[in-house]
Amino acid sequence: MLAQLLASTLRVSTPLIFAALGGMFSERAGVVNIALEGMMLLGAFGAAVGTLVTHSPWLGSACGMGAGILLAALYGLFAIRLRANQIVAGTAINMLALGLTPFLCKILYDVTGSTPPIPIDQRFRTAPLYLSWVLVLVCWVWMKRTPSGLWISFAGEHPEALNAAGIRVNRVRWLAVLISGALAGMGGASLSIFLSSSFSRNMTAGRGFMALAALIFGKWKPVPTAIACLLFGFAEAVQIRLQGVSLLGSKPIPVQFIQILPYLVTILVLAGFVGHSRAPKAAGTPFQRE
Amino acid sequence: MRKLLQPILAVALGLALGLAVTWIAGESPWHVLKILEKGAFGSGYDFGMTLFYTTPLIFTGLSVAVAFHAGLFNIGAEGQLTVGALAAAVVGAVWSGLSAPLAPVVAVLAALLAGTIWGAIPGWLRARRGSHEVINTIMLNFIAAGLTSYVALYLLKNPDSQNPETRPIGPGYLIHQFGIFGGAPVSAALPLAILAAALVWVLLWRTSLGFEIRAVGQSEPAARAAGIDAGRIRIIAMCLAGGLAGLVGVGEVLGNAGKFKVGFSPEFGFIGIAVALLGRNQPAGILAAALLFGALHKGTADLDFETEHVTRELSLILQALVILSVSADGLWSWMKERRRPVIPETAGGVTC
Amino acid sequence: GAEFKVGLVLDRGGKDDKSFNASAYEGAMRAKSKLGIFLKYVEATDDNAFEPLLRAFAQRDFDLIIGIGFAQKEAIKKVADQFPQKHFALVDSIVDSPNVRSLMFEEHEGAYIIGSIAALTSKTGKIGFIGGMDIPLIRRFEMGYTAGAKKINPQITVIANFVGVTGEAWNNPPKGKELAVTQYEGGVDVIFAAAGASGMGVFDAAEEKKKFAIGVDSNQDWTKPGLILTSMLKRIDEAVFTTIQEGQAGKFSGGVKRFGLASRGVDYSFDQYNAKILTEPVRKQADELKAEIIAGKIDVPDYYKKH
Amino acid sequence: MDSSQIVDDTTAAVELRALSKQFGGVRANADVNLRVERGTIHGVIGENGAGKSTAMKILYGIYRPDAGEIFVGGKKCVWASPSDAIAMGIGMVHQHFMLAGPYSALDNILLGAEPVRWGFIERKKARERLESLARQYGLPVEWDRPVEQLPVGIQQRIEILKLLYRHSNILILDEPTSVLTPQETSDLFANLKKLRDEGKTIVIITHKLKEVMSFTDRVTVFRAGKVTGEVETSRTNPQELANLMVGRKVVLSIDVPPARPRPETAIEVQGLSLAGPSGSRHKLSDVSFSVKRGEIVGVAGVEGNGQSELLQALLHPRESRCRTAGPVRYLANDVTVWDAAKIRDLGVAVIPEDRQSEGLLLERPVSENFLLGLQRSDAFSRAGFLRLRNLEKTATLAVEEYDVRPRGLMNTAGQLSGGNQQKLIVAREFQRQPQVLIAAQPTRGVDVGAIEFIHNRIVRARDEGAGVLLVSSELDEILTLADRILVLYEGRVVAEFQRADVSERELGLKMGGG
Ligand SMILES: Nc1ncnc2c1ncn2[C@@H]1O[C@H](COP(=O)(O)OP(=O)(O)OP(=O)(O)O)[C@@H](O)[C@H]1O
Ligand SMILES: Nc1ncnc2c1ncn2[C@@H]1O[C@H](COP(=O)(O)OP(=O)(O)OP(=O)(O)O)[C@@H](O)[C@H]1O
Ligand SMILES: [Mg+2]
Ligand SMILES: [Mg+2]
Repeated sequence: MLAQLLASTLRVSTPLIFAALGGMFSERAGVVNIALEGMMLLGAFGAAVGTLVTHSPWLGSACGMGAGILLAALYGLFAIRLRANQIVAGTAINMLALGLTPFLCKILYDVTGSTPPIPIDQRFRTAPLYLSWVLVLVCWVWMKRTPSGLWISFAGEHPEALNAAGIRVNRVRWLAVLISGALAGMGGASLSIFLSSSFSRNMTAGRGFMALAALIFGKWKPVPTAIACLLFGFAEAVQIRLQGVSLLGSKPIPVQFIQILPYLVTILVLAGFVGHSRAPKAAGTPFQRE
Repeated sequence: MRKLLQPILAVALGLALGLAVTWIAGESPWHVLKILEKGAFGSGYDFGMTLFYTTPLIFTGLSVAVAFHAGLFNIGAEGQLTVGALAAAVVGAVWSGLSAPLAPVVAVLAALLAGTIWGAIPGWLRARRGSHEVINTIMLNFIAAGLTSYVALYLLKNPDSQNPETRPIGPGYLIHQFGIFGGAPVSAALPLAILAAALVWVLLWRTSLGFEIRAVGQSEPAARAAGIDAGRIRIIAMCLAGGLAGLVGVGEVLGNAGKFKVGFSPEFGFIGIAVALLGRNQPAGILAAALLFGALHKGTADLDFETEHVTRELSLILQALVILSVSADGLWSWMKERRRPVIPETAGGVTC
Repeated sequence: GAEFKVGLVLDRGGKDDKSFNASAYEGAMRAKSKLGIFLKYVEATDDNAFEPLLRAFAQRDFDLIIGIGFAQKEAIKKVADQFPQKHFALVDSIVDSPNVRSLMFEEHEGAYIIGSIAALTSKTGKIGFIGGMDIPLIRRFEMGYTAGAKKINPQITVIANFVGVTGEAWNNPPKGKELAVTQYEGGVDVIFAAAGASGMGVFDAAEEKKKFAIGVDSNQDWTKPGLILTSMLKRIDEAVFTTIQEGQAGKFSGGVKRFGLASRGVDYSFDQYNAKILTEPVRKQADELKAEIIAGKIDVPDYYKKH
Repeated sequence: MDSSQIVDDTTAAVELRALSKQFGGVRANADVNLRVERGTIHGVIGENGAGKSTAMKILYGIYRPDAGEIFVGGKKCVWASPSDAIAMGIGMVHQHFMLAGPYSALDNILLGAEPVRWGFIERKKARERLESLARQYGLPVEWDRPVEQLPVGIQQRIEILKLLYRHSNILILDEPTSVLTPQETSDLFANLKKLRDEGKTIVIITHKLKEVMSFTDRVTVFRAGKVTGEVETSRTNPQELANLMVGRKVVLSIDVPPARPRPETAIEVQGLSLAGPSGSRHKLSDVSFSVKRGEIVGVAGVEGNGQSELLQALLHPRESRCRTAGPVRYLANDVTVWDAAKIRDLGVAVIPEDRQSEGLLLERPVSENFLLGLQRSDAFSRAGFLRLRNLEKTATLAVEEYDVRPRGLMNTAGQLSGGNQQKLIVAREFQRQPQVLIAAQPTRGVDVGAIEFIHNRIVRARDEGAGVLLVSSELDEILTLADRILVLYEGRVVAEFQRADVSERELGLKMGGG
């Protein structure tokens, strides 16, 4: 029972971890990433199409990451190069992904909103789950120990300092945003070819925003962020098990109350224990060299 | 002049890009544009539907904008409008005997109050507990959906329908619908929304409170040093934001459905973000942007009818591209840069 | 002399939901190819879009306009009253106008049979139900399903879960899968999914856990051959086809048309994909129950009547 | 490239020729020519907004020039980014430090010059080298502390260590002394001399003529984006430099008539103890003092010794966390549990420590900045509505009177230069007709003309009966203005003097904890 609960928690949190770590790169570099949801969605689509074409989940997830990167590049063009308001551009990117995926489904498969199913032997069984935790470690080492990790941190905290140290701020931001797209794309891939068997319309169902919440919850650091994802996953897994359970032997608790549990927990935990979490100082501010 | 021209050009650019997408899909952009125009403005009824969609977008756009001015990002308009609509419906269903002049006023106040409370929660949490409003408003959207569907399904269920919806409100609650739109549910909610926009403008730019809201949004330390209680202002701003979003319930419940239907909103709350941003958080801009998005929403609904490959999804694509091109502040200076003769070209790096 | 024009307004899930709307679409397409009618279908973006779409069809001189899903009830009522010379049909809800035909399905009867099949097949004495959102229609499925299962095995445990609280609930296969995995791990060995596209997730879980799942609305047996025990058919396709056929022949009539077990409007599926798993004795018992219901010997509980 | 390759001693270390740079409508630099000889300390002076920082930022590759040429060691250079300038041995300490607060001193120094092995930063190796540099120049730093927890003086050390760590040969320092004690200032210049004697070239921007006179070899004067003179320090005098800077005669120090304190107490604090924001090292412990109306009490001290905490306790007594003791009184009201708005309504005016973040809404027009804090005053509001016409009238007059340039009310505050921003704040705060004035670093980084103006205003407020608390790390300022002087050291008041009784040396000693 406990092992199943744990397994369930880990599964549910896998896409969140990928997306949240993706968000971490771009936000630590100073680019707020509301667009995670959209990048995930296009990633899920790309991975499904890629797997259908190549019959390999690995190549498929590469396609998903590619799709995420593509969308991230568009986001970067606006958020970095054209200095658009990042929240505006991010919101637009989400809409674009939401509209574009069914549109492409229609063109590719003449189906509105979903791709054909992917056979079980071409889907992932567990790989993304392990991969996500390896990635947590990699990100932790990356941010702490490598020059590019340091540059990313400074690009978000004090871009002028980074510029004065002779590093091109916007190049670092580009790098971070593209990584962000790749990881969010992988998060989407784990939805379509790991946790289910096809792409379907708006299948991210708000997970990009949950990832964002985990990122804030985890104070923009890889390990705490991953733990926050786990917490959300746990709340979800518990919620599933609580449905239909009756307290005090009487009627079961209305399902709606059970279903809002994870969200309630998040609010309470955030208000009670986490306190202030401070975003990277320059997050949201475009950098321009005069 | 430039200020006005820029967004118009940007909207045009966005539409052009979007229509280019339709061309890729094998439809003539010109044809699609004409369908959109006809779908949104073709008849009194069509225009009425456009206005019907515009109304909630004005409210949610204002909601997002007021929060923005206080430096807060309100992703929670969706939840706020849900509880607002439910409150109006509950009042109307429970005290169904109430009659005309009083009844709608009570219901409007109920919607306002419910939205206000739903906005106050993340406002309070941000101001006093320091937790981020982006997360809390997202969570509250889900919670609102859960609670309202419980009320609609178990407490106030409509016995005459399989729809997840509440009992109908009393006849005294229904507000005036304009006849000139051929039956489209354009109600008194539209003038109410325009009035709200005017009031928000007055509040923000003509009152001390509005100035304090903007000051907190601009720089919390400066506002604090000037003796403004930033926490209090944030709570007030979120209350206002929530109340404005809650008023969406007026048009939907009192002016259209006559009850609360679970899931009635096609994400007005999220489109409201786009409306606020496109309208540059200015009430007048929001009115214009809401009309644009209302028209896109209505216009694209007809695409299915008239084309082979282009579906309603184009609506989202168009909206997204319009927002993107409007958002690109740097686009103009970039284009200028391109035209300017380049002085010592720097690309090569050190040339010693 | 002119071509008979039919407009189809689908619910938000769209024609490719492999389930509810797909069934309606299929019926209409069959009419198109067999009867040579002119068909145009649209998908709504939101609840308030139904009315303009229906109206647009009426204004464009379509002869018969069919709305799929209870959400269109009021829109159909309003538009039908404004265009009394046009013919309308509505699936899943009753509109009391002379020019509207209401196509009602007795889901609870079908679900009852499905419940009995599940109980007969289950070895663990635990079966599951996964619905999209907690709404009356889905509860109607659940109630019939439970009653049918209890009829076979009064001790059986039925675990019911719902995917979510917002419209996303119908489009969240990963969540559907997780719910199903949890149920299977808890000892359930047959799950009936009435959750739109989220049901695909339930089937994925069945595939991974090598357990049974049951489809809904359309025949979904083909999606995972050998794992989908059966599907609860809701023959919207038939209802739509017949309505079009009668309309074209000038025999349209308003009023309520009910499709229950008797008229084979609801049924369970049996084809080459589930022939190996839906065993002879199970089918026999199910068919006996069916006969009893049709004969009025069993009173199947109906959520619509109880709430 | 190792710049020691450059051997020709007759060329200048750096030369700027006909440099021009325009920001929007502002000509920050117009035809600037500047020559810095190898192995000298070269001073650059000029009014606020004269274009000094801009010229140096161009030299360092942060800004691209619109026109003009840069020569380093006689070779023409074009920078694509600061990295090119860094490669040529140029290093810069910026007016506003380029340090990221949450990161360690070590990481801030390493940034962009990380020693790398197998793709990882070798922090240990870097630290060893830095420790030896720190020993060599007497610049110890706690390497692992987040820089935001370090005092400004140390932060500047970190900036200088950055340059040494990168083997910079040409060091540009933009107003390095505005945050230092006299002791630290002379330490800094001792180090700079040492570096010069090792063959490095140093360019230093400052507003302090005294420093220019005592430490530089040559000096270039900027005015309004142009160079108005370049002279050998030994052949000039402060008066001449001041005239070149301002283009008119300036009085170098104002004459302050003695105070006539009134009996009423303006500010009173007793036994105030306070923990600073988490991580800051200094707390207030048992601080007691009072300020009478009609006198100026100066709080001297090196930054980071509790000034910020004191200001926080005075302005937001209710919100100050971890207060352990001590009421705060203004004009005989115990305000310990009051909020800031109520306190301000008593007639308390504040010139905040950090004008950009605490004093202004940088993206809003001047008129709104003038309104900030007065939005509920009778002058500018009635029944909750703003009286915009009144605001415009009053603000126009005030901008005129306080010489805020440019005059337009619609310019954003961020478009004003530092000195003009400060004048705007002063104009606004004096609009309250203060009974109590709390002025924190009122002339930091402000040019001589504006200093004179602001000082006169403060004295006038005193003479009109305000009690003034002047918190400043500029000794000259304290000695010119204050009637009584408190010295704050590590959160305690360690000394109190009458102005007449104290010398600069004595004061400096106390500030350093002596
Ligand atoms: N980033 C910028 N954007 C726009 N204008 C600028 C910018 N930097 C400088 N300026 C303009 O250039 C002028 C010169 O500024 P600069 O910072 O070089 O003056 P300064 O001599 O360093 O003054 P101070 O003594 O106050 O430091 C300013 O008045 C300002 O108007
Ligand atoms: N967006 C902007 N538009 C116009 N001018 C700007 C803008 N941003 C900054 N400036 C100018 O840039 C200058 C910033 O330069 P710098 O950092 O040297 O400040 P400063 O003028 O030296 O201030 P201080 O008085 O603190 O020394 C300001 O003087 C200001 O006039
Ligand atoms: Mg400067
Ligand atoms: Mg300056």
